[in-house]
Amino acid sequence: MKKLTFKGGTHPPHSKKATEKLALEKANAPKIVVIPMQQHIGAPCDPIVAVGDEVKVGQKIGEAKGFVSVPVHSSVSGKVTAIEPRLYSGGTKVTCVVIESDMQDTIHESVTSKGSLEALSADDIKNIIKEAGIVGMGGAAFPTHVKLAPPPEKNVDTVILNGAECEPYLTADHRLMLENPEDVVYGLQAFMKALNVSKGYIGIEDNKMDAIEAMEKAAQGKEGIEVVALHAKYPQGAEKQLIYACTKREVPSGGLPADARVVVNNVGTAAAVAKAIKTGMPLVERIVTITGEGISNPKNLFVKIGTSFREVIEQCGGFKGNPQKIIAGGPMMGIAQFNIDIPVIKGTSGILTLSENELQLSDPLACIKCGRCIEVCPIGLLPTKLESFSSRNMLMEAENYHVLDCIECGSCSFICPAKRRLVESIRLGKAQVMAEKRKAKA
Amino acid sequence: MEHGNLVVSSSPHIRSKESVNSIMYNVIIALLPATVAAIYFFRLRAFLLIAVSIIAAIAAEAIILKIRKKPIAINDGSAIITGLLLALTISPAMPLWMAVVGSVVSIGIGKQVYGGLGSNPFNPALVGRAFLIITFPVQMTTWINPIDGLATATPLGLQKMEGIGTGYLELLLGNVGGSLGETSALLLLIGGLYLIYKGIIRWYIPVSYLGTVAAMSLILGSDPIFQLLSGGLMLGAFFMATDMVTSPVTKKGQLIFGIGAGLITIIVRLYGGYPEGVLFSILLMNIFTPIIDKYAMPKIYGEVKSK
Amino acid sequence: MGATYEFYKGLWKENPVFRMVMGMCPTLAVTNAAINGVAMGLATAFVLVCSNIVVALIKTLIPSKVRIPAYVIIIATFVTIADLILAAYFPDIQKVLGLFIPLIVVNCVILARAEAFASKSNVRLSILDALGMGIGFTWALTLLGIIREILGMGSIFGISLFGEGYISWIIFILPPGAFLTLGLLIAFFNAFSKNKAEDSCCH
Amino acid sequence: MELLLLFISQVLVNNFVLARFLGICPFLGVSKRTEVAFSMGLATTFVMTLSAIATWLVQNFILIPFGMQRFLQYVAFILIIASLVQFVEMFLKKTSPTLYQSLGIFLPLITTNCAILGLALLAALNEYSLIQSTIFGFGAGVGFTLAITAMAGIREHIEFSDIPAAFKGVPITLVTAAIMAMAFLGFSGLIPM
Repeated sequence: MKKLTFKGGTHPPHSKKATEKLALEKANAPKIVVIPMQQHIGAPCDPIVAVGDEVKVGQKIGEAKGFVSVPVHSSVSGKVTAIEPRLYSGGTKVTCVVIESDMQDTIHESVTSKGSLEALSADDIKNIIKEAGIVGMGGAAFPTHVKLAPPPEKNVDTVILNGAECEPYLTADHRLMLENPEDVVYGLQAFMKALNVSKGYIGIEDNKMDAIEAMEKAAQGKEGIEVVALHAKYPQGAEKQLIYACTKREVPSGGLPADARVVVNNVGTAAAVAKAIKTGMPLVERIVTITGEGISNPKNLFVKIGTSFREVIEQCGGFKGNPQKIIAGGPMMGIAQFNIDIPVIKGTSGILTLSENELQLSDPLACIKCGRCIEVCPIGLLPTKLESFSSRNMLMEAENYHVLDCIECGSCSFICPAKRRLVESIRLGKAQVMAEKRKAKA
Repeated sequence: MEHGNLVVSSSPHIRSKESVNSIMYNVIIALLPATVAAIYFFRLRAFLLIAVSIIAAIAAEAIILKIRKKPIAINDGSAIITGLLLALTISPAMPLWMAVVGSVVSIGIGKQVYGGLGSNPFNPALVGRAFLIITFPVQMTTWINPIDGLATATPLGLQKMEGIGTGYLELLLGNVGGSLGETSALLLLIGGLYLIYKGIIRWYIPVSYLGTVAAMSLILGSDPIFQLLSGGLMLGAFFMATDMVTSPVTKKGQLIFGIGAGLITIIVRLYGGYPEGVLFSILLMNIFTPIIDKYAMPKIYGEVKSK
Repeated sequence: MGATYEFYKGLWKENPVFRMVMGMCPTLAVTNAAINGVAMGLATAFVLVCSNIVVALIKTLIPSKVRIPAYVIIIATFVTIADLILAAYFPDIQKVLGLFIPLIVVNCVILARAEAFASKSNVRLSILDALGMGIGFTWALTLLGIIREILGMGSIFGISLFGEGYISWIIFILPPGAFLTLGLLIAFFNAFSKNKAEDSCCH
Repeated sequence: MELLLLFISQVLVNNFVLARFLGICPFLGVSKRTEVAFSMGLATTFVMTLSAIATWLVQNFILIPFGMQRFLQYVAFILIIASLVQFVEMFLKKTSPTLYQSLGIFLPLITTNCAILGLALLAALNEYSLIQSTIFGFGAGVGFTLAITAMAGIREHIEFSDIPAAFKGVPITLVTAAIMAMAFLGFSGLIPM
């Protein structure tokens, strides 16, 4: 089998052993869920329930505002006890609907099967996806229906499902592909139909051979669908790198995947779409990998949106030793948390509790110009230069050296022997350059 | 299970195991075979020169850092490498105090005036060695034979001045006249390959450097194998030209660097006033490293099709 | 500012070599021995004084458009005189300094003084300014020459200091030693003064 | 072949800046940015080549025949160079505004660049032929460009370094020049002069 890949990249330890063999389990039902009205990139939702209202599972509780936005649904049945700003994993406070569960899990009447895929039109599919509140489940949480509506002149001809799961530690997608490959393929077919394309790839890193086999079996006989093995290398699952690996096309600088005639979705997203079409159940639950040396019993769990990190961690036997860092997402791009009383949201792919040993915290030293960061940069940037410009506020130089093309994958910081905080500075420089550009436009 | 002191910092949250220290100590390990050989061939004299150079380099670094009121970070191993490399490039007949001068110049002029580790545009050991050979040309080019301890010339010198060749085997094993560390090509090669195997250095510079020397000597009618095995070429190609701080950062840049150094080396060897050109060639390419870096950039993803 | 200040400033505060970093070519080129430094310094001082006097005298007569070429001709004339005098009385030194005597013509110290000072001041002040600058230039070159000669040849003004056994540090009488000695000296002076040396030659 | 050697000698062995101390002022003063330094080098090379030719003509057709080289050489040469620079400036302004934009600002500086006068005097001293003078001037210019561009590259490179305060600016530039000069000494003996 051919192994596809991209230029650059790095090999962080996979650290997936603890959970890759653990079958998915259902998390304990939460007594209280805190559901943020913004779990996606784009405009936040308006709550459409009031304190004291009774809600059911799958009932819409937040209405989308604008095109780049999706509605939010209740993950339990019970009573709304509060609507107020609460801390979430983005690090800030957002409006949340707090629901006290009646532990009945009564399903809302709107949740019914949407019929067979053959019977649905492309617009039907897009509408179902939007109404089901589906966003990219890989972590970025971009509304999926927006991706399915590229401008027609882009001539999109390929859909890629991202099953690379290149982030170390995480095994949520891996388990999904092993245990429910049919839904993944079904979702991909829905995407292909919605976009009217005939070519679909499912890209999976070669450290998950069992998942590749399972997916191949499920895709057998499905026209136009090809499962491809990808070289296990970080960031194989980054959109641009995945597109290059599968199609050898490059997304132009500053452009979108559609400019390379491709739409990319996560395998988890595909499964969520399958569920929404087959059962009508919107996105109210997701798979979360809870792992790291700082947790007693690592697990892959189906967790209801709105369940607090604390409850999930407790279900995994609580902390082991003295974890130094709690991360929402993977270790390369996830966000460190200072509080575990925050809800699991649509984009929460993992909860990592890392020990001191795993973190290797150390102070940055002077750059010795080893060039490692340049070697690993999947975009071909000069991170050391960008860091230097960004930290000195030399925005013009930073822009000239393509700071805006940085995908913030963290490969450079990971590899740096001097332990410099490259991405951190570059991210800042990037934000400043973008702010300047907006100012110049205004 | 309350948790108070969580570390909150920017991603990525994991780091590779490689550190500046591990790089430096691997370089030292790779230099050990040649160092041991130097001591085997030249006995106490070699040991003293090496020890004095290293101690002087560390002391100079510590004292300057102290004067500059900076943390005395001598455990990063870089001063040890500078001292060791310098010692390996000087003649076994050198007075000890000159080695001290070389180390102090290396660390002082070559490194600390530029702000210390990572900032110096020139390889510190080479600055020290260039200073020594220009300042004390006689002492720097008085060689002794490792076998009998008598005065002799280096294989390159013999070839250039008197047209006397030296056997490949002798060059490989190192029982020839020359600087402490440039006698045995084989041991240096082993050390260099170790560094490439460990991923500390890339092959681009050594291969393009050695390849250029071999190709050019063939074109210019000199024995390529002799040119490869003699003088400080192996030491230079694997341990000095590959100095990360002073060589280009990109693959393209490193290839240009190696080819340039190779060209200069062979020109100086065949036509120049000095019998050996490795030192000057690398120092000269150090001069142009910033410019190479400026123009030898990697291809950026998605750049071609952008407007 | 008093007249004495115009004289003193050249010695240290606005020393052309160590503070203003001007006239670098002769400073670096001829200071491999102390005596050369002295000779070069004095020759430059001579031209400086003479041209400052003439420029101050005729400043009103020169149209401002052609003033720079006019200054250059004045300076070149005095350089020729200095060259001929040296050739007549000190032929050895004239030979050693060689090219760098005619190059006094384009020494930015002289042109800068003519342009920045003599063209705006009276003759008395111009002489004081030129003397100060000239002496400042001379002592700087002499100091450099002394240091380089001691290190590079073990002697001072040609008198051997350490006897036969001294191993010369040859680099100091070669080009790299010139750059190095001047660089270290300016750094040394920087460390002990409030303002840093500024490169003011090419403006 | 002899001309090629003359050229190489001027670029590498007897580099005007690093071995002969000519043109130090712009070497120290106009070497902060690579692009600017390179333009300065180009402009200087251009003027050097032209003035090598012009001064040769004056030396051999006017000064020597009239026996005036002893007394009028300096004055004559500097006048030629000054007017040449002026002429080049006017010429560029008229014919190539873009080139004038990039090189123009350096032209006035070049008049007082001692490398130009030094070049004219050296060529006269060595009694070079016209073609030798031209190569000499061009080679010296290329050598100057090489040195000043490399210096600018290094200065850009060390711009953000934590250089000790006393060494910032002129001293570190001189130390760098010293090391560059050391490296260039490697070429000594390359060409028997």
